[in-house]
Amino acid sequence: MADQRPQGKTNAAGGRSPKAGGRKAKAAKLVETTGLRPDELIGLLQRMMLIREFEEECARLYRAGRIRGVTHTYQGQEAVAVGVCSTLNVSDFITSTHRGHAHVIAKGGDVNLMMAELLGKATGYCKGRGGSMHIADMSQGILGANGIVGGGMGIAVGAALSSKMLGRDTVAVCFFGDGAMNQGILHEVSNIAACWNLPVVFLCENNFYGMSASVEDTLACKEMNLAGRAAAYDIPAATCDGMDVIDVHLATRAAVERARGGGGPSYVVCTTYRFLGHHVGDPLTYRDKSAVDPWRLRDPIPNFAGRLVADNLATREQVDRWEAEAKDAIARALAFAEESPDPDPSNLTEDVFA
Amino acid sequence: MADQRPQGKTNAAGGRSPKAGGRKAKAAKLVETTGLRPDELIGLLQRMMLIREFEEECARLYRAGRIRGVTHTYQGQEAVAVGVCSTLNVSDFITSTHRGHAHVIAKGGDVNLMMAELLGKATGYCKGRGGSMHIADMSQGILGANGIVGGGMGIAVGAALSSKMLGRDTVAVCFFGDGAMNQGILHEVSNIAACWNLPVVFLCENNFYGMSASVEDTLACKEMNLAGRAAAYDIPAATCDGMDVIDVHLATRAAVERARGGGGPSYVVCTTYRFLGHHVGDPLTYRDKSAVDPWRLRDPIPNFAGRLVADNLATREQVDRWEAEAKDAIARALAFAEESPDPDPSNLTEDVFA
Amino acid sequence: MNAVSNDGSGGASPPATGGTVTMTYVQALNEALREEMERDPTVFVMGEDIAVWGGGGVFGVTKGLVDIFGPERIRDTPISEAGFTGVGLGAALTGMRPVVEYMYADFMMVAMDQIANQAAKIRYMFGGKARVPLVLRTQEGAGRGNGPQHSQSLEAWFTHIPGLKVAVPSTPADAKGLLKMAIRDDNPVVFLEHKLLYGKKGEVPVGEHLVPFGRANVLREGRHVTVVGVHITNDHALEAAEILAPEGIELEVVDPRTLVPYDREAVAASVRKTGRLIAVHQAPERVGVAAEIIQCAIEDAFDYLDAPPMRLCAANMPVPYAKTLEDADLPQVADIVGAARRLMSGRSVTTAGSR
Amino acid sequence: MNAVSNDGSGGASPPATGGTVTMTYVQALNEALREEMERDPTVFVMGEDIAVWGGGGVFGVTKGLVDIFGPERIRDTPISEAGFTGVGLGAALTGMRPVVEYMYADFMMVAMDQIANQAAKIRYMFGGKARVPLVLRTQEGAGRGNGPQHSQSLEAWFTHIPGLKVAVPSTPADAKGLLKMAIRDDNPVVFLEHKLLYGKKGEVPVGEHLVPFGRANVLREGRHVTVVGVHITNDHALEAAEILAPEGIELEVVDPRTLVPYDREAVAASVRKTGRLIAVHQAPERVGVAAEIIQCAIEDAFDYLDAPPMRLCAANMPVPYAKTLEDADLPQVADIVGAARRLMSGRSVTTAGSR
Ligand SMILES: Cc1ncc(C[n+]2csc(CCOP(=O)(O)OP(=O)(O)O)c2C)c(N)n1
Ligand SMILES: Cc1ncc(C[n+]2csc(CCOP(=O)(O)OP(=O)(O)O)c2C)c(N)n1
Ligand SMILES: [Mg+2]
Ligand SMILES: [Mg+2]
Repeated sequence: MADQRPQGKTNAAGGRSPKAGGRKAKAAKLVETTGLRPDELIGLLQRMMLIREFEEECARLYRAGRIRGVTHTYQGQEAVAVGVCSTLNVSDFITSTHRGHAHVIAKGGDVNLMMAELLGKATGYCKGRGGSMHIADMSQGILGANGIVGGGMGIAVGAALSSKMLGRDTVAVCFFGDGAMNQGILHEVSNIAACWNLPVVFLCENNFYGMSASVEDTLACKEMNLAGRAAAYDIPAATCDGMDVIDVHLATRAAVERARGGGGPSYVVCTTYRFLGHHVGDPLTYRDKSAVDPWRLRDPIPNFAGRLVADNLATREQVDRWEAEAKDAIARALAFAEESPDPDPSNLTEDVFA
Repeated sequence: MADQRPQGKTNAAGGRSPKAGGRKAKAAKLVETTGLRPDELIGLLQRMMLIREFEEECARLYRAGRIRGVTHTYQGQEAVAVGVCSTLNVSDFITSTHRGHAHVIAKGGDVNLMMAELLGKATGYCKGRGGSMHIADMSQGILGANGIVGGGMGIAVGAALSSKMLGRDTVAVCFFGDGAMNQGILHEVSNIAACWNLPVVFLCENNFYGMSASVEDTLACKEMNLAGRAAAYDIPAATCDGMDVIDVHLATRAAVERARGGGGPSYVVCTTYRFLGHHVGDPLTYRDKSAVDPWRLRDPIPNFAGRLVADNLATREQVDRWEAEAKDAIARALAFAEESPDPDPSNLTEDVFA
Repeated sequence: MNAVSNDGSGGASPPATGGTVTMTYVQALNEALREEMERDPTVFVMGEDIAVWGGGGVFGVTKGLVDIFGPERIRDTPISEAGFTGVGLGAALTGMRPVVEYMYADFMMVAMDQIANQAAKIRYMFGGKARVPLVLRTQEGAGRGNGPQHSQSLEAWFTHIPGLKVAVPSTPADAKGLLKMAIRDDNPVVFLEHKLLYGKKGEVPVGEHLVPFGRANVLREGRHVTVVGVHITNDHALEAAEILAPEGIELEVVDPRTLVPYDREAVAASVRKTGRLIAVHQAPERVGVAAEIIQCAIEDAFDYLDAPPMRLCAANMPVPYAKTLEDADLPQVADIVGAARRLMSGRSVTTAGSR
Repeated sequence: MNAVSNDGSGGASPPATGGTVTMTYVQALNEALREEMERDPTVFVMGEDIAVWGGGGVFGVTKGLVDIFGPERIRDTPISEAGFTGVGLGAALTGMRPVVEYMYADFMMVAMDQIANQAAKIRYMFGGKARVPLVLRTQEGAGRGNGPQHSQSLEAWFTHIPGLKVAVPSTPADAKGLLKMAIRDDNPVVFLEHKLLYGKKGEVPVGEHLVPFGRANVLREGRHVTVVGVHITNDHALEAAEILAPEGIELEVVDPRTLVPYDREAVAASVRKTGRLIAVHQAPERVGVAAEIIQCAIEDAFDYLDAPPMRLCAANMPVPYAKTLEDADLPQVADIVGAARRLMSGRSVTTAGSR
């Protein structure tokens, strides 16, 4: 269990200095280290806050019986979605997972439309047809969350193939979890992406569990180095601190730049943790109650807020205001969703075929 | 294409000396090097001869329109099937592929029953129900050829799981080709075998092509080192000379011993070549006609016969007689098959359920 | 579907000796697993989140079993359905009797080759020289807002592929008796539970209780319309029968319990009596099991039919998430009521009933 | 099956301008691919052994195309069906129009999640906000001794899963016209060729020739028995018609050409005329497409039926290897002849024919 304690270390990949990310960067000027503008850095924090508030509301709604099926929230992992998607353009693609709300928000999705979808409304992203696990936004390059573990991996590589065949410089990022690493399709499309030198980043969020299955018990790979699997396909890989939005940003940026420059696929593994259960209602019998404590100390939101303050990029008051703004945005999203009509069953079979 | 030239080198694994196999061993006394008795060594040659004659007859029969569907023959690869299966007991298991005749013969299968099956006779291994790609012999631990690339991989690991759960010391060997390496199920069951420390050997026959697809074009992995993929699962691996029955025997023996001793799974990759097409009738447009020439020089049968003679374990006359005996055995198998009745359609649906 | 006599699974059901207890469908399944694992050390269960999660399975089917049998026999797997199906098959071929669990039927899609090309065909391909005592357990069905990839009913696929037996228990007693039977069967059995039935209560025989495959259960007798349901739609049919009874319309509700083998004679006998047939399921209508149920009845009892047989199924669309849509998509009690009335319209009830 | 009007695929077929030429089914497919790839640079083909092997594909469907379009657009893949199906789907979502080839339909089992859970459902799950112009081409069927894992007919599965269109061409002209239509369709189309039809010759319109989906083709008119076949069984039906004609029994042979959308009205119209229906296919009988064809006719034309509709399908078993067994397993011309005679027995032919 030793390796489930939070780590700040970064394995270098693609010419990035191992010192660029992680705790060491705290002391450095963020603007200089990252090359990001202050407003961009602040945007990272705001996005993470928006995700956190969305997920908190989502959990409340689920417990109140207002979201059907199951819903998987993302508290604790926000630095990953935001760090990754902050390296992408609107025209770039992502594929997401069952735990997809954050990826959608980070890639530019609309919280109103997503909230409406969770409540099964006609105005939702999927017009009430899909629900939590199928949110997509073609206009933002969001090729869908997915209810099947590993289900989106081929799609991401296909988007990368399109980019190449159409002569575009777009990149695709394929999000997946540690548990998904054991799905055969990852093996198949990693090999294809490598053989065809496609612009795709395989982005693994290692939160140490796939439901109750620990990485330790179900993932054979040396010292639990998930990124090590990339070597089987001659794909370069990096592991980064998934609790640190800057470390994630930099590691992903290197991989995205490589892809965009014709350098082919990469693996990036972000070490992170989900503060809550697998889905709302998870009895959480498989890990110690206290295991989350050290991770909560590394909560990506207050920590990054602290760095912005330390760097004089923000004041405490601003941070508090942004948090309030995020809450407001989610309240508005909820209001939008609640005011929206239910889908009309009279056009039930619409949308099956184009 | 450089790495498609035959090589005699062996990568060590499991404490085996790299000098144990390959050309270097030619000068050494086979009995001493291998620990095999003279009759066992002679048995290796005889088995290879039996396979060669079986496959030659099979090709003739197919061209004469007497075998239906497609049939995949094994000429050139005999050292692999025989080298591998000579390390196994009757109670050990193998799973095979579309190119399975040799594995069946090497593991102790009956050529009469197999020939009868190829001719679709009621006396055949599958009573005419399966044909060339589905030969199995439960009494010999042969868990079936398979028409689906990768189809038998899980079965092999399941047999290994049985061994472990039932407290038996049996081992399972999973045969597959270089092309099959890209099937997702290999990834899944390699991981499972490693996590559960199961007694299974993943035995890859790298003949450089999966139908027309070359390893070079379709298998991303460094310098075409297929065994390298095993590292992704912390599985030890060896590459050996698939044209040399002794090298194959020793490499597999180490892996089988490790498995039997509780050391878990291994990969063994045998570098080999199929002298003929993918199946009888392959137009062979994807490789140079002359590419086979250097490999023919390394034909495992005359080469190993030569070593036996050089070691004074056999005379030229004996070798010729054994070849004649193999021809005879196949002629008898054909006669048996020809005299056998066609399956009776009146019990058509028999054997669907137990 | 498969003629019962061809399958050799019609073992007798010895009467339960210990009386019955009230329990839920999920408890009945749990008891079946426990009893079979106690009886036979080669039985084990394998799947995702069956041991550690919540004390035993996302739906509680394996609850507490890891404490009794240990993690070797209640074996949590990686998320590798194709892989562990193959492993189960290999274990079944070599001396074990694995029960493989898929969390949702939908996830079986990634393992379809191992199920339909391998497990289903191996015995036949090998000329009858192998036994495949393999149970593939899962839950299917809609009604809980699980959306398009967690709500499918896939019995049509499994029923179509020769070599698989298919069980669809709709009561706690059948859940227990069919699962015990499935585990003792030497053939691959796809054992389909229904997510909405897990909490359903009923009387379940204590101890040894085996429900033979291929024997339908007449859940309610009636003279006017035969309703053949799959899973929860049998409950819908029973509710519809209550509603229709005061109108003088009697439904006969026949639960096939297993789709392979299929008790076509039981359905034919009912149709010969009623002259009317409705087949109901949650799977999409097109090429669903309902068409098969009806076609068998046509082959067996065409001349007895007073009206064209009807089917009530989900629309030809993925299962939607929103409640308004999901409700509209699925066959409901009201649909059965309406269909039965339509079948009876224009005919005197007593005439129809007295044939 | 799906009502035609719901699918929006009923584009008009402009009359061919350049006359016709005689060619084989495989040549017609090849021409369709070539023409569509010339017309639209986003069309490409992806699969195993389609470029280098034998000059273009194991069956020659892509023959010569790599020389014209290069290895990027005639793209040989690793043996990774699940993977490259997903890649095709992703490419379809982002601007390409991929044609994915599976060497044998049986191999699609390893890709089933990508086909049935992803490609089929994505548009619907996304609330109609995505287009999936993806063709999944393969060949299916038995009769060549390819054994249990290389001879299956899987149309029932694809037809059951909502969101997939399903084409089953039985003539060279349809092979061309339907494939061109499939490539232009903005929905996933499972395009099922039949291995025994590749060498079949016929007249094929030169150049632009589009066969709309959901429009059946009456291959032969007749007054007594409607036969609806899939693939090669239509040829069997035509042969049977020849044999029966001298006896005064006229078969009407209706080829649905696509199973989704399905031209139920064409079949119903024929059944209203003949009063008798036989559905034929090589897939196993149980929950096969034949049951669906019959059930649709029952819903549409029950009162016109003079006899119970019949189905002639493979037995409920894997396809056997040996010729004696395979022949016995598959529906043959003689079976159709026999069934038609049985349907007509006890009825005066002229009476039946004059209704
Ligand atoms: C094919 C398939 N198998 C199983 C599941 C059930 N399931 C949903 S999420 C999940 C765990 C995924 O773990 P991981 O990839 O690590 O992602 P995380 O939940 O940790 O974000 C499982 C088993 C599924 N949806 N699809
Ligand atoms: C799932 C699947 N895909 C494709 C095929 C067709 N096929 C049969 S053998 C073969 C090549 C296998 O190559 P390899 O594993 O290297 O074995 P080899 O033929 O070289 O012995 C292919 C593509 C198949 N049988 N199953
Ligand atoms: Mg995880
Ligand atoms: Mg090969």
